[in-house]
Amino acid sequence: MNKIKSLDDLRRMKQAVESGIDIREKGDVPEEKIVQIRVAMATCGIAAGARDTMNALIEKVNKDNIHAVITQGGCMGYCYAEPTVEVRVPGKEPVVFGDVDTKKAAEIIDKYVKDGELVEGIIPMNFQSINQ
Amino acid sequence: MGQYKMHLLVCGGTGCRASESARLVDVLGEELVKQGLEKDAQVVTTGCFGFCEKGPIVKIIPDNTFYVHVMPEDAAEIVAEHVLKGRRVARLLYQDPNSGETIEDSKHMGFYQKQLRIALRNCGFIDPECIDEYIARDGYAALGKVLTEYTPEQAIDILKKSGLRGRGGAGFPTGIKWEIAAKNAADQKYVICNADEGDPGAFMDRSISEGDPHSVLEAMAINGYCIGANKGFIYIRAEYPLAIQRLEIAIRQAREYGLLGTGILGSDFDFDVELRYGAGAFVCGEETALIHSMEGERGEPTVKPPFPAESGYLGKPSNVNNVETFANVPVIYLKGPEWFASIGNERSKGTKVFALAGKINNVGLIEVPMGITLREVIYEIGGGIKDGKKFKAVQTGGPSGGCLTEKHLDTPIDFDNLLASGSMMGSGGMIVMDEDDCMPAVAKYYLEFTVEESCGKCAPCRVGNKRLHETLEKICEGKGTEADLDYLRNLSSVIKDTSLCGLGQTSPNPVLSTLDNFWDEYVAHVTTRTCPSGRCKALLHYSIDTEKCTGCTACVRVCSTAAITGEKRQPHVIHQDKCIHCGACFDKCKFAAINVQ
Amino acid sequence: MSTLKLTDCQKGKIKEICVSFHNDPGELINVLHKTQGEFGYLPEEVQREIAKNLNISVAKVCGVVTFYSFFTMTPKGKHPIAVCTGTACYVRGADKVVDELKKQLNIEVGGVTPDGEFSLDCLRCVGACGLAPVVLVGEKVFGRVEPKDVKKILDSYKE
Amino acid sequence: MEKIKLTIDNTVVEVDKGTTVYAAAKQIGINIPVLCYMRLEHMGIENKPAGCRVCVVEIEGRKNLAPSCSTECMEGMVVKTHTVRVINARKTVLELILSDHPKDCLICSKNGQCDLQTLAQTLGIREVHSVENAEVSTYRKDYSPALNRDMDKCVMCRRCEMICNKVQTVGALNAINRGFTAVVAPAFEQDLVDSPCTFCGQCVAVCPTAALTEFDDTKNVMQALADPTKTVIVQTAPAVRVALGEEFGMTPGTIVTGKLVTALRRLGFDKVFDTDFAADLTIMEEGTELLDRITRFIGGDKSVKLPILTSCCPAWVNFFEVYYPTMLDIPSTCRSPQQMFGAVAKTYYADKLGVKREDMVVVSVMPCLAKKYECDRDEFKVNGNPDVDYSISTRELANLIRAFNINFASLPDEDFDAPLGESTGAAVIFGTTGGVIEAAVRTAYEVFTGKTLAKVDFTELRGLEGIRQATIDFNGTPINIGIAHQLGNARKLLDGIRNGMYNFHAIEIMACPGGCIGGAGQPLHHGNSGIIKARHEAIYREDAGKTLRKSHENPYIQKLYSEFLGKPMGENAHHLLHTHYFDKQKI
Repeated sequence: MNKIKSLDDLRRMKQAVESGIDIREKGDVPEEKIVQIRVAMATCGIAAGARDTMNALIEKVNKDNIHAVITQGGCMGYCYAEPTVEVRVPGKEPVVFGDVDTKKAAEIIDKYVKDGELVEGIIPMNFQSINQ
Repeated sequence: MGQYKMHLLVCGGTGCRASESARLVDVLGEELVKQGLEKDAQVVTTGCFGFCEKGPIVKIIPDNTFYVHVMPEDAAEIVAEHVLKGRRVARLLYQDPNSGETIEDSKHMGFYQKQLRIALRNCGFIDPECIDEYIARDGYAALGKVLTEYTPEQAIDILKKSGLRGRGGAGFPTGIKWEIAAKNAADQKYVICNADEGDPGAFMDRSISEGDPHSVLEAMAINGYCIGANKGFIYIRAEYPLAIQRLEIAIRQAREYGLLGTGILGSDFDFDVELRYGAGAFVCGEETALIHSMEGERGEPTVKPPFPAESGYLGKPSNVNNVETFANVPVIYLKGPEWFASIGNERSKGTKVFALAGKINNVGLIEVPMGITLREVIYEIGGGIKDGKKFKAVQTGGPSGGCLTEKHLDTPIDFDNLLASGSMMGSGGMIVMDEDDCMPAVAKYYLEFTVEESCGKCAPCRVGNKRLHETLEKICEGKGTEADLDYLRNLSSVIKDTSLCGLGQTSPNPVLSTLDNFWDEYVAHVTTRTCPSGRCKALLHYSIDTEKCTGCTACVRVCSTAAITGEKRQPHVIHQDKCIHCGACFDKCKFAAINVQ
Repeated sequence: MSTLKLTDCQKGKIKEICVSFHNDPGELINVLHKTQGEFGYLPEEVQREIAKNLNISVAKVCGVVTFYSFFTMTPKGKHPIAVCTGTACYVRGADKVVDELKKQLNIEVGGVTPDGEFSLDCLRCVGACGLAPVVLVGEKVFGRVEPKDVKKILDSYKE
Repeated sequence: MEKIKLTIDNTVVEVDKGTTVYAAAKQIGINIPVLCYMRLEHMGIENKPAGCRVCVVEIEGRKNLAPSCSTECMEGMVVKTHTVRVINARKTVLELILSDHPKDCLICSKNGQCDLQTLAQTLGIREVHSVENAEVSTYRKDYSPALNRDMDKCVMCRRCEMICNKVQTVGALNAINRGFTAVVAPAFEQDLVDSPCTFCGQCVAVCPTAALTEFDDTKNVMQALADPTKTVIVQTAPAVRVALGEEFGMTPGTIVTGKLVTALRRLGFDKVFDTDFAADLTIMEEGTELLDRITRFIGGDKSVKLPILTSCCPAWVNFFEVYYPTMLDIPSTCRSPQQMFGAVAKTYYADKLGVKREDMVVVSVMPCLAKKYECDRDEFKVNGNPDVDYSISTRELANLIRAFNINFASLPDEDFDAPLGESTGAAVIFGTTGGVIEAAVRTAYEVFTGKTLAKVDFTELRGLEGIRQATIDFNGTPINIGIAHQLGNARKLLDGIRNGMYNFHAIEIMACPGGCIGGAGQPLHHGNSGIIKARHEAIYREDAGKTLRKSHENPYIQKLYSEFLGKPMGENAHHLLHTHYFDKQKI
C-alpha cells in the first residue's frame, strides 16, 4: 500500500476512493447500476444476528446474479430494530430496513431490489447529517 | 424495476398502532383496490417515526409528503386526491406549531432537525474496517489541515472557540484542557483516549469505536500535535472485543498509509497509538484511576491537583478525553469553530449522543443538539413510552446521575441544566422509566452498582455507599422508618461533599434526586409500608377474594411456604405471617381471585 | 485455594507472555489479560509465576487481580453464563432472569454448577440495550430473555 | 523558595510553595484532625492517600470539601477548617468508619493508644446510626509468632501498605479486593508466615488501630515469674531505656535505665541483666570477623567476601534470606546480641548458678517485634529449648509495669546485676543507626592499629539520613563504611553492591527507621518523628556518660573469654555465638 505523504496526496486519494472503489470491485458494471447494501455490524447488530443476515444477502445476491456490493457498517443507532440493513438502489433514496433476518433479507432482494416493491419494517430516517 | 409509482408508508410503531394504524393500513389497501390503483401504489408499514404525538402517521414516497393524525376514514381521500390526482390533502399536513405554516415535505419538518449527527456522522455509513471509505468522507483531512495550516496554539484556539466540552461526564472545556497540557513542558507527553465506558446503559463510545474508529485516531493525532505528544493510548474495555478488533485494524491501516507514524503527511510530526485494556472497573473512567490502571496498578484515583495535564501517565503531562469528545474534533477543524458553536445553546455547544433505553419505543443511539428538551427526545425521537404506559422518570448520567420527572421534561438538556436539576450529563445514558418502576428500588439498583464498583480507597464511598444501599434495601423491604429518610439525606450530602473522586462525589445523586422528586413514594414505603408501583415484592399484600375463589386448591399446590389453607371447593385464606410475597398463587389462579395490593 | 502445580510448559508459557511485554511491571494488566486468555483463570500459582517474572511482589499481583472484575481466580463453567445487569436490562427485568437462572442452576451469582457445566455471573452493560434483557452464554447472545425462556436456553446446552 | 499567602480561619499565613493546607494550618497552631495521614519528617516517610477524609476543610470557591493533608496551598486561598459543614462531614465520615469497626474498645489491646478512639473522643461521637442489616467486614485472623493481624479493625489508612512496600520494600502486604471488602493483606489473604514478611513490625508501629499488633507474650512471662521452679532472668536492649519513659508520660529522650532496672526487679525477675553486655560480646566477635576478612583481603585472598554486613537485626536477616539468597555468605555470621546473651546465659551463667537449662527462663525486653520471631528460630534452640524463651516489647513491658501497679516515675535508680549486666558505651549505641558500626570501629581500630583512639566519637557515622557512607582512616588503611536504615535503603545498598557500584568494607544495616530506637516494639510515635530523634540523641548521651566506651575494655567480657569462650571466633565462640543463614526465597 502506498503511503500518503502529503495533504495533496490525501486529497487525490479521497477523490479516487470516492469515485472508484465499487467500480474496482465490480469490474465493468457501470456504477449507476450497482445496488449498495450495508449491514450494520456493531455488537448489538451482531448479537441480533447481523452476521447471518449478511451471509444470506451475499448468497442471495450471488445466486440471483445481482450487481450489488455488500459491506458492513457500524451501528446506525436503531437498536430496537437490529439487525438493520441499508439498501441503496441506483436513482433512489437509501432505505433502511429493520429486523432483517435471513428470510427478510431474501424478501428485500426479491421484492425491493428486483421490483422496487417496498417491504415491511422500513426504518424512517429521522436525523440530519452534517453533510446535508 | 420499480413497478410501483408510489409508496404509502404507515407508521407501525406501538404508539401509532394504539391509534388504529393497523386498521388504517387495511383501509388504505382496500381503497387502492377499490379505486383500481393497487398496481400503482403500495402500502407498507414501517418502524416508528418517533413522532407518536402526531400519530397515526402516513408518509408518501417519492414526494416525501407527511400526513399526521390520519384516521381510517381519511384513507379514501388520500387515495383519491394524492395517489390518483397527485394533490396533497392539506388538512392532514403537519403544521409547524410556531409559525402555523403547513409543511409538505417531511425533510423540512422540525423533528427531522431534532437529531443532528456529528459524532456519529460516519457510524453506519462507512465500513469501519476500510480506511478508504473514511478518507472518502473527508477522513484525515482535518489532521492534514491542522498540520499544514495551524500552529499548535492556533489549533487549540480553534477548539476553544468551538466551545467543545468533554463528553465523558463533567463537561470540562476541551480546548482549555489541551491548552494546560500544551503549556506543561516535558520531554514526553501522552494523549489518552478513555474508551472504558462503564455506565450501565451507555454504549456510544463503543458504537463510535466500532463504527468509526478512524475519527478517534485522527482526533488523537490532532491532540498530539497540539500538546506536543507523539504517543497515544486508547484505554478500552476488554469486554468490547469488536471495538478492540476494529481499532486494531484502523491503527494498522493508518500506519500503512503513513497517517500514523513518523513525518505524518510530510510534516515533522510523529504520532502513534497503542491500545491498553481495562479490566472491568467502573472507577477507571476517572482519569487518575485510568492512568494508574494503565501503569499496571490498582485503578484507584488520586487527589487532583496534580491533574493529568501536569503529571499523568508515568508522571508525564497527559491529556485524557473520551471517545465521543475525540469524535467531534475533526469536524470542528473542517467546518470551523463558528459552525460548531452555532449548534447547541449558550453554554453547551454542539451535540450530545444519548443511549436511549428503558421503557421507550425507539431504543437506540441518538445524537441531538444541546438544548433540546427531554420531551422532544422522549416523545419525538424515542417514540414515546412503551406499551402506552405513563411516563414516570428519566434517568440520565448513569450511576452518577439522577432521575428527572415530568416537571423537567421541558428543560433544555445541557451540562449545566442537568446539574442544576440534580442529575448530570454523564456519558449519556438515558433510561426511561414508566409507572411500573419503583423509585426507591431504582435508587437501590444504582447504589448496588456503586457499592460494587467503589474502589474502597476513601471511607465515605467505601462505607457510606454501602450504608446507603443497606438503608434503601431496608426501605424496599418495608422495614424503613422516617428517620431513615433523614439519614439518607444527610449521608448522601456528606458522601458527595467528602469523597475522593467523581464516583463518590456523584454516587448519591440517584438517591438525592429520587428523594427530591419522589418523596411521596419514599414516604409510602416507610409509613404505610406500601410500594405505589407494586415493584417491591416484600411490600405486596396478597389476599383471596372469597367471592371469586372456587376452592380449586391450585394456589395451595404452588405455595412454597404453605401459607394458603382452605377446604376443597370452599374459599381459601392466605396467612400473612407465612406469605413470602412470591406471587406464585397470583400467577396460578385462573379465576382472578387473588388480590394484590 | 487452589494447589495447582504448574508444569514446566505452563511456566514457559507465562514466561513467554511476560517477555512479550518486556517483563515490564507497568504491563501487568496486559500480562494478566493474556495469561487469563491462556489459562481461563488466574489461580494462585499462576500469579506467583507472573510476580516472579515481572519481579514484583505476589501481593501486588493479587491486589491487581482482585481489583478488576474481569480477572477471576476460579475457573468458569464449560458454558459461562453472563447476565447483563446494565440499567436498560435492569428496567426490563434482568433481575428476574437472574433469579430464574439461580433457581434452575441452583447456584449463586459467581458460582459454578457442581458438574462444571455452567457458571453464572452478572456483567455490566454489553451495549445490546435494544435487546434487553440480554443473556450471554459463552459468546452467544440471547436477547429479550424472559424468565420462561431460561429453561429452554439451558436445555439447548445440555446433552 | 517561592512564598504563598493564604487565609486560614481568618488568619493570613505565608508558607513555602508546595506546603499543604494541613501543614500551613499547623504553622499557626490550628490542628486539623487526621487519621490516614502520617509523616515522619526526618525519615522521608509520608502517607497521604487522602482516604479517610477526616481532615477535610472548606476552601472558598470549591464545590466539595478538600482533604487538607494533600491539598497544596495556593495564592489567595481562603480556608475554613472548622465550620459546621466541615464538622458534620468529619463526624459523619467517622461514624461511617466506626460503623464498620468492632466496638470492643474496652478490651482492645490498643485501648488508650488508638488514633481512631482518640478521634472519636475529640469529635464527640456519641452514637453511630445503626442500620439493622448493616454488614460489617470481617476477615480471617492471622497470628504469627511476632505480630497479629485482625483486619476487622482495619480502617484502610494504608499506612502499613505504604511502609511495607515503599519504605521497607518487603512487599508482604498489599491492598486486595475492591470496595467494601477492600483490605490490606498478604497475597491471597494468606498468613504472614507464608508471605515474604520480615516481621520488622513497622506496619504495627504505624497502625492507627489494633488491626496490626504485636503477639502478646506478657502472659507467658508472668507465668514464668510465678513459677518457683524457674530461674527467670531478663535482658534489656539499649533502645528500651531511652523510650520506656514515654509510656509513663516522660519527655521523649528521657533516659530511664535505673528505673527500668528497679521496675524489672519489682516485677520479680531473679536477675536483671543487660543486652548491652551481649552487644559488647558481639563487637568482639564481629570486629574480629571484620578484621579477619579485611586482613585476608588485603593479603590477596580472593575467597574473602567483602563487604561484611552486620547481622544484629533480625528483620534484616529475614530480609536477605528472602530477597538475597545468593548473597548469604556476605553477612557476618554473628548471632544478634539477644541470641548471644541467651546462648551465654543458658550455658556459662546457668552453669555458674548450677541451674539446669530447662529451669532457666530467659526473657528479653526489646524495641523490636522481629526478635520474637528470632528467638523462635529452630537454630537457636537446644533440644527444643530456646536460648531466649520470651521476647517482649518495650510496650509490653510498660503494660506489665502498669499491671503490677508500679509507679514508674517515682522509682529509684538501681544497677544491673553482675556479670551479664556490665557494658560499655559502645554497646549502648547499638540502639541507633550507625551505632553498631561505630562500636565495631572503636574496637577494630585499636586491634588493627595497636594504637589507642584519641577520640572515640566517630560523628561521621552518625545521623538519620537513610543511607550514609564514610571512610575511616585505620592508620593509613582507609576503611569504607556504609550505613543504611529502613529495608528499602538496605535494598538500594545491596543492589548497588551486586552491580559493583560500591566499594565498602563493612556495612551496617538496621531495618527500622532510625534503627532500634524506631523499632516496632517501642512506644508508638503516632507519626511524630521528633520522638525518634529525641531517642537518638539520648542514646549518644547515655554513651557519653559511660566510663568505658569500647567493647573490648569491658572487664566482664574479658573474663567471659578467659573463663569460658576462649578466643573470639574460637571453637566455643563459633558454636555459641555464630549462626548460618537459609535460603527463604518466597514467590
